[in-house]
Amino acid sequence: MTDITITALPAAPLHVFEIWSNPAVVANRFEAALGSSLPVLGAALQLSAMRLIRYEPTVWLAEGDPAGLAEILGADGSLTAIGGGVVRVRLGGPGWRSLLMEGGVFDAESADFAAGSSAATLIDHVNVRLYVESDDACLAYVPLSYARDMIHFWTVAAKSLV
Amino acid sequence: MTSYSALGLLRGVFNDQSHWQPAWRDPEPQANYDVIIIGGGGHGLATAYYLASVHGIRNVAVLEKSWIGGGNTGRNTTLVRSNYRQKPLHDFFEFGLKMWEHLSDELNYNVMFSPRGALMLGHSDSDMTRLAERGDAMRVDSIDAELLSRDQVAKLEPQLDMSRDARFPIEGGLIQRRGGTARHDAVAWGYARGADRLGVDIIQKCEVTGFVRQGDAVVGVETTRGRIGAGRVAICVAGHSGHVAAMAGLKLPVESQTLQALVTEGVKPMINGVIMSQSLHCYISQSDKGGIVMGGDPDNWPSYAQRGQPMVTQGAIAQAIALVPALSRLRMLRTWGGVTDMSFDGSPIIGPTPVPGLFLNGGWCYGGFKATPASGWTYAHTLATGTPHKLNAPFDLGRFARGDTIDENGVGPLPNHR
Amino acid sequence: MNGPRRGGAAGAIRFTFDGRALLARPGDTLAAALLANGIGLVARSFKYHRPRGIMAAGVEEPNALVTVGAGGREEPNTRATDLFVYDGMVARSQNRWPSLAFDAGSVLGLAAKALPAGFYYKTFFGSAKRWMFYEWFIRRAAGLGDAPTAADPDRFTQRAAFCDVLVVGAGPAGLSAALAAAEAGERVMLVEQDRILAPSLVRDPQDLDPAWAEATAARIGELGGRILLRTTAAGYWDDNLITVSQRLAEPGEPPAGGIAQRLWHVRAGRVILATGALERPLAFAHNDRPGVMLSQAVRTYVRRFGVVPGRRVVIAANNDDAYLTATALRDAGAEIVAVLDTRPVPAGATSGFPVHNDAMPLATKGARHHLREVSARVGGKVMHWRADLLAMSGGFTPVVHLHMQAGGAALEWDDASQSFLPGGARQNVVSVGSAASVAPVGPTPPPENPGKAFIDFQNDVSLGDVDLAWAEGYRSVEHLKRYTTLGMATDQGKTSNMAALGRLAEKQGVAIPEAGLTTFRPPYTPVTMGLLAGRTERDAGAHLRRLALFDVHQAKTPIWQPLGYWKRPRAYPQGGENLAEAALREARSVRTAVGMTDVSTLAKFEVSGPDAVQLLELVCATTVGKLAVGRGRYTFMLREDGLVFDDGTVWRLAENRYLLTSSTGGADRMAVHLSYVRQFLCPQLKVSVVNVQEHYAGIAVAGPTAKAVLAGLIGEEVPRHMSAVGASIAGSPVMVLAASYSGERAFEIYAEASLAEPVWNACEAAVTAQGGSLYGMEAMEFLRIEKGHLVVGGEVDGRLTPHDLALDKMLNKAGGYIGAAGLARPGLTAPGRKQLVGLEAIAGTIPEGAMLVTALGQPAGGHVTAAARRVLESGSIALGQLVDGFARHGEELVATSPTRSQSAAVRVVAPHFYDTAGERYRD
Amino acid sequence: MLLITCPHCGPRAQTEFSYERTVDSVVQPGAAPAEAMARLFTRANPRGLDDEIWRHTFGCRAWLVLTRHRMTHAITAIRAAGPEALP
Repeated sequence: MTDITITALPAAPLHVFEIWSNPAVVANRFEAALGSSLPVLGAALQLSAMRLIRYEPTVWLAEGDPAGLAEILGADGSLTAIGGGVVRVRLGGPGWRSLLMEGGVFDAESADFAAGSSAATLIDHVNVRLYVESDDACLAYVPLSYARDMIHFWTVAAKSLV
Repeated sequence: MTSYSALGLLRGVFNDQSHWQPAWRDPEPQANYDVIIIGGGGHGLATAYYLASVHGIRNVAVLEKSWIGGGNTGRNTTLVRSNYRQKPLHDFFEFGLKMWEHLSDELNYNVMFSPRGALMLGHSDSDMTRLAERGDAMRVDSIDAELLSRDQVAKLEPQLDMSRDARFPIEGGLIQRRGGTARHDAVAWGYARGADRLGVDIIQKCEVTGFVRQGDAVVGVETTRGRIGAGRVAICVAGHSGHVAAMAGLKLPVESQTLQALVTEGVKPMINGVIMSQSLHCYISQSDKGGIVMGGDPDNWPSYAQRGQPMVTQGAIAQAIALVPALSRLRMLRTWGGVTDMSFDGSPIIGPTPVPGLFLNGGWCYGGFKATPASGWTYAHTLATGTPHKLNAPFDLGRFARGDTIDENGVGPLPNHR
Repeated sequence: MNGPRRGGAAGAIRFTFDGRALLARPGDTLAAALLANGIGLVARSFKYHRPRGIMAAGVEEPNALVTVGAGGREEPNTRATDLFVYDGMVARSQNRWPSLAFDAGSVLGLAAKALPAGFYYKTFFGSAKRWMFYEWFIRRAAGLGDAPTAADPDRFTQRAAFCDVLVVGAGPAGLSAALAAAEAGERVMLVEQDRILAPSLVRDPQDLDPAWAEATAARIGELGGRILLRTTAAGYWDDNLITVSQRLAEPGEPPAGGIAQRLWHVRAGRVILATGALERPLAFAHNDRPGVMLSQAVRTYVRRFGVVPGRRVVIAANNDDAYLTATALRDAGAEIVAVLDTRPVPAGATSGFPVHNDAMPLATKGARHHLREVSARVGGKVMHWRADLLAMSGGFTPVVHLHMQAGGAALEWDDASQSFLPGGARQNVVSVGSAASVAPVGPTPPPENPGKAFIDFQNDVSLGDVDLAWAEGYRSVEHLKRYTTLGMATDQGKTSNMAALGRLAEKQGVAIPEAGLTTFRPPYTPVTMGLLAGRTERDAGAHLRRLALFDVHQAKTPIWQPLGYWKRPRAYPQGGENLAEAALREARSVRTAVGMTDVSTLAKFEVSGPDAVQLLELVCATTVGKLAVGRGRYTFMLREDGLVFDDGTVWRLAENRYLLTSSTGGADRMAVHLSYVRQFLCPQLKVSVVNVQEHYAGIAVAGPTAKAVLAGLIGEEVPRHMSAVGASIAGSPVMVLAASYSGERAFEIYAEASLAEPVWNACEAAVTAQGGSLYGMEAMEFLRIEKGHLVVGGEVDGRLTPHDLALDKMLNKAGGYIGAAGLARPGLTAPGRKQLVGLEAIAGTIPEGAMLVTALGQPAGGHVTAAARRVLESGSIALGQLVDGFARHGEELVATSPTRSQSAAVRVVAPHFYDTAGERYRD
Repeated sequence: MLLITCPHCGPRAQTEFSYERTVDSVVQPGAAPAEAMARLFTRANPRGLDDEIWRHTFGCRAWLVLTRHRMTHAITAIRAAGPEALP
């Protein structure tokens, strides 16, 4: 029985920014400022003080210090804080893929869902965003109001994984 | 046509029950009828029956594309009640409920209408106030409705989870004691037999493929069994309303969506009446054969396929078990789907269409079965006289553009927002 | 049945059947163990309560249903053939009173001639009340087992799985297909409903060495394939999604890990159906007597379980397979007294058994509920044999259920085997093995006494009933099924549909394929309801949504109030107060000093960008563009049909950044609406709409001294009414919006939810210092009703226009907002519409939800949407909807609630009772 | 339960998506009342192919237009709606 540790991480700055005009030009500005291009949908970019994760066509999640993002966006997009409404839960241990199949509909066991990948899906009726840290850990961004119930759900499910 | 009775059954002991006649003939379509009813479900057959029995119009044909009672009549969860909040609706359904109470004798066919009570549960003070408001609206129009306390509900349905720490604790309920269930197939067969005895032609395996026009007016239909002329043509095909109306160039305020239902293996009596809820969307009753019949949310996407997706029924079962925990160890025996004609205010449409000679009865969403007698009676009146009866006058096709919608749930035109 | 039927050790597994202590061997099904212990009578049929034994060895068993387990784990209607005995198992027979051997219900069998199919449609007339009298008895005779009454102690889980190939059935065909796919590198999942691999090889070891099955399964496992035993592919849905139910414990057995079953939602690239075939019974008089069994089932009991169900055996069949059963029985010491082969000579000639050709059973006789004699028509004459076992085989039916459930699938008629074979399919599915083709059969002569020849054993439907249905006009296959209830029992026609179809085709004068088929519906075999609910918690599939400050409130043990999936504090009773007392105290403290409440659940959206106003003036029906930075205003939203569906406030936080709030109840609907307008209708706009409902916790501070409280908290300039400032409290940045719902001077403080607790504590300290207190939703209702503020779901019920709610003066004159077109409809401005009014009680207390009538006995002209008492003075007031209400101020009506036997005389007034001029907002 | 190939996320289970309305029901802001009400209150509702507006609600939250057959449920075309997006 693979052992899984489920831990809620302390709150951290979380913002979303959206590009609504001149996407290509803004992308170049980001590449110039960050040293590499904005992550495509289903991927992420790890920087020193921040991580950018892509879940939506025109919106990126920025985890960590968002300094400089607003300037790069300029008048082509905007930055909004959302961290208060999200609890980050780390699913630690190689069994996290099997755990995410419980009450789920997304293929977390697929080889395509490798380290650095991101995906949003439905688990036990709750909209959860996932980010694969490594083969031994996956982060789940859970809405605050559902966090306690989801942690309970995963804790119970972890006891009888298959 | 031998009449049905216990004596008839006794006589059958001695002749191997060989004296019974066919319940309805299987006639070839004639060239012309006074009225053609498209759709051999409960509503279509009831309309034919009342045209013949109330209005003496017997030169009528009911055209059914496959077998009578095979559409929503054979797929619903058989609930009968009139506990609606909006006056035009509860007046209409109450008129129908009074007909249910004598339908078996009227048709000489036991439709097994069983007023075991239709109970709506409340799970909070605001639920109880909302139920009281519904009950008061009914009582002011002299329709029976009673508020029940927690203890009364627990006594009425001992299998309910009355625990205080339930996810949706039961605070009480509103019961319509005259509501209940009926045997759906028997309603179609009873009306078919009744109409056939009065000379109505019930023609199965006959699908309408187009309308015959004279100028603007509809004067007949093209079918898979040839052209048939008619003075008036009455669409009565529920889920297929949009499809059939399109043949006459009509676009309707209706979208066909899937509604699933299921039945468990039969067990001894455990649920007495009909259980519904103000907050949860499941509805539960136990058939006379012992199977628990239930349904819940619709599938909320357009389909004519009479099949849905499994997660929706699983959601309804989760709600049902939260109310009646003893359901957990029963087994689902069969699940199926129907095509619900979701109208854009949740109320039916019974009346003339802009096309002369063409009438429409549809838009029943998921509440058509209980309306069968009232729908047939008022549609027959409309077809016989050319103008709606006061009971179905509010449910005219023009109400949407005019702004006189009758919206029981108050959520507006999009059916899946309901 | 006389004497045990199995030699050797009795087995070590203890179980009871109807209280009798018995023993079973490991791997026994209950059916095998009962037969081994010489028990033939195991059940009573549904309608006539006829005595029934074990007929089959698998899931198609129609008769041997038992209730197994105890307490909340009790499972009624469990097939004894699909239940593996475990130590301490408690099994009971069903549907009989007082006992299995002496069942009062069997009197119905005696009256069978008067109770043909559909008899209940022809009698029980009179009033609905009289039908309910008869129905009381019918419901008690009907139904089979009893549902448990105790709560289910176990849990069920659900899980997804993805594979390239799903193989259903681990018989020889299934195992080979799974192996081939695994070796080709495909992700394979193989499911088998039995407890062992390849049960057919155990029955017929001559086909292939059973050890091959174990080796093949091991190899598949090595290649990463997943094999699940005791697992049924129950439902086939769109795009190759198959619902698979896995038993982790037998029915009624306490599960090791607390999980009784697991439901898999399997998405398969392609599906291989190796589901085998089911054997058909033969139809002859009294073919339902215990001791009459299916031929392959008998062979299974002999070869797999070592049970010899009979000592003197008659075999009756129309195919060669039955001779294998004769051989197995003879090898096990039974005597084959006759083989009745419906086929002419030379069928069976070289078998070495006493074969009678052109032979068909006529009837059976029995003693003490068990087979004693078989009679048959052989050629022209009738012959009789004493026998205690009749093994019958009417041919085989490929299991095409899942193939047909897949939708858009075809069946092809195979004349040789007189069966339907799976044809083309719309989905990526193929059938292999005996699910795809079965052995040819000879003729199956019709019974000479159809009235007593059963085809649906559980629902007691005979071929005579099929003839009656035909005579009465129920001639489509669906009418036949529903009129006779054929195929509607727990086995869903697995052993009866083909016999009925054959008879119907004969009546219609067509070949069987033209007679039509009924619809194949999920599940293949019945699935436990708790499993489908995924019952981990008793939560009805609806998680509780908790406030950011849930624990802070919980510590004060408030009365909680549900709204949607949220729970919010309704009141904070002190010292034995009831709800009303607490709420009045709380409301009075807001009116006289200051109060504080949690408003976190309000829907909140941050709308930013140069086109923010353009978007907001589409969604909101009021102007937004005129707002200066730092200013806010009330607004409301229309559906496209012009009716009001929500309301809230809009604040300009910065040059191009606005905060839009709307109702808690409508939050999810508003999120979809905003996204639809921004993303779908106006993709070109330069604007972001971000849902920040849960990002901010909201604290409202309201009351005459609220301004002083705020000044103490944020130090600098306190915002005037409908203004907003940024500030900080307890070291956390906050937004302070001066908005009032209660009618008092009030402020809504929004802090990031994760930093909210210290902010709440600071506010609470400041409020109590001013002699104020917390207040909940109930007090808020008193305050807002007195002020005349609307509630979505109350006054705003989705049926009224802005004019009906007296909001039309705030409509954006420029138009262009969503709903403007809908408002143009004539009916929305016609007389006779319901309009918002206030109501003052002249006498009595106004019941919320009551109907407004001019006098008792008159129709309702409207209703009370919200009722409460005045806060500081006495008196009962309410808001309501009344036909042409604006023109009827001063009129006296009755607010009547017949369901609560309450009523009050009321006067129609303006819907504002407190500070109508709005002075209390101004400093 | 359909497998819907989201243009952004690839094949995903139908429960992640929600159906909103049909393309023929869309009322453009500023449309004349008569035309707006005709689109809002009447549907083709064919027993065959129709263009439907869905949303990948629990996935990438994007709006999609599907051409789907109402008897077979087969999706014959799917395209992303909404603002211009980077890959």
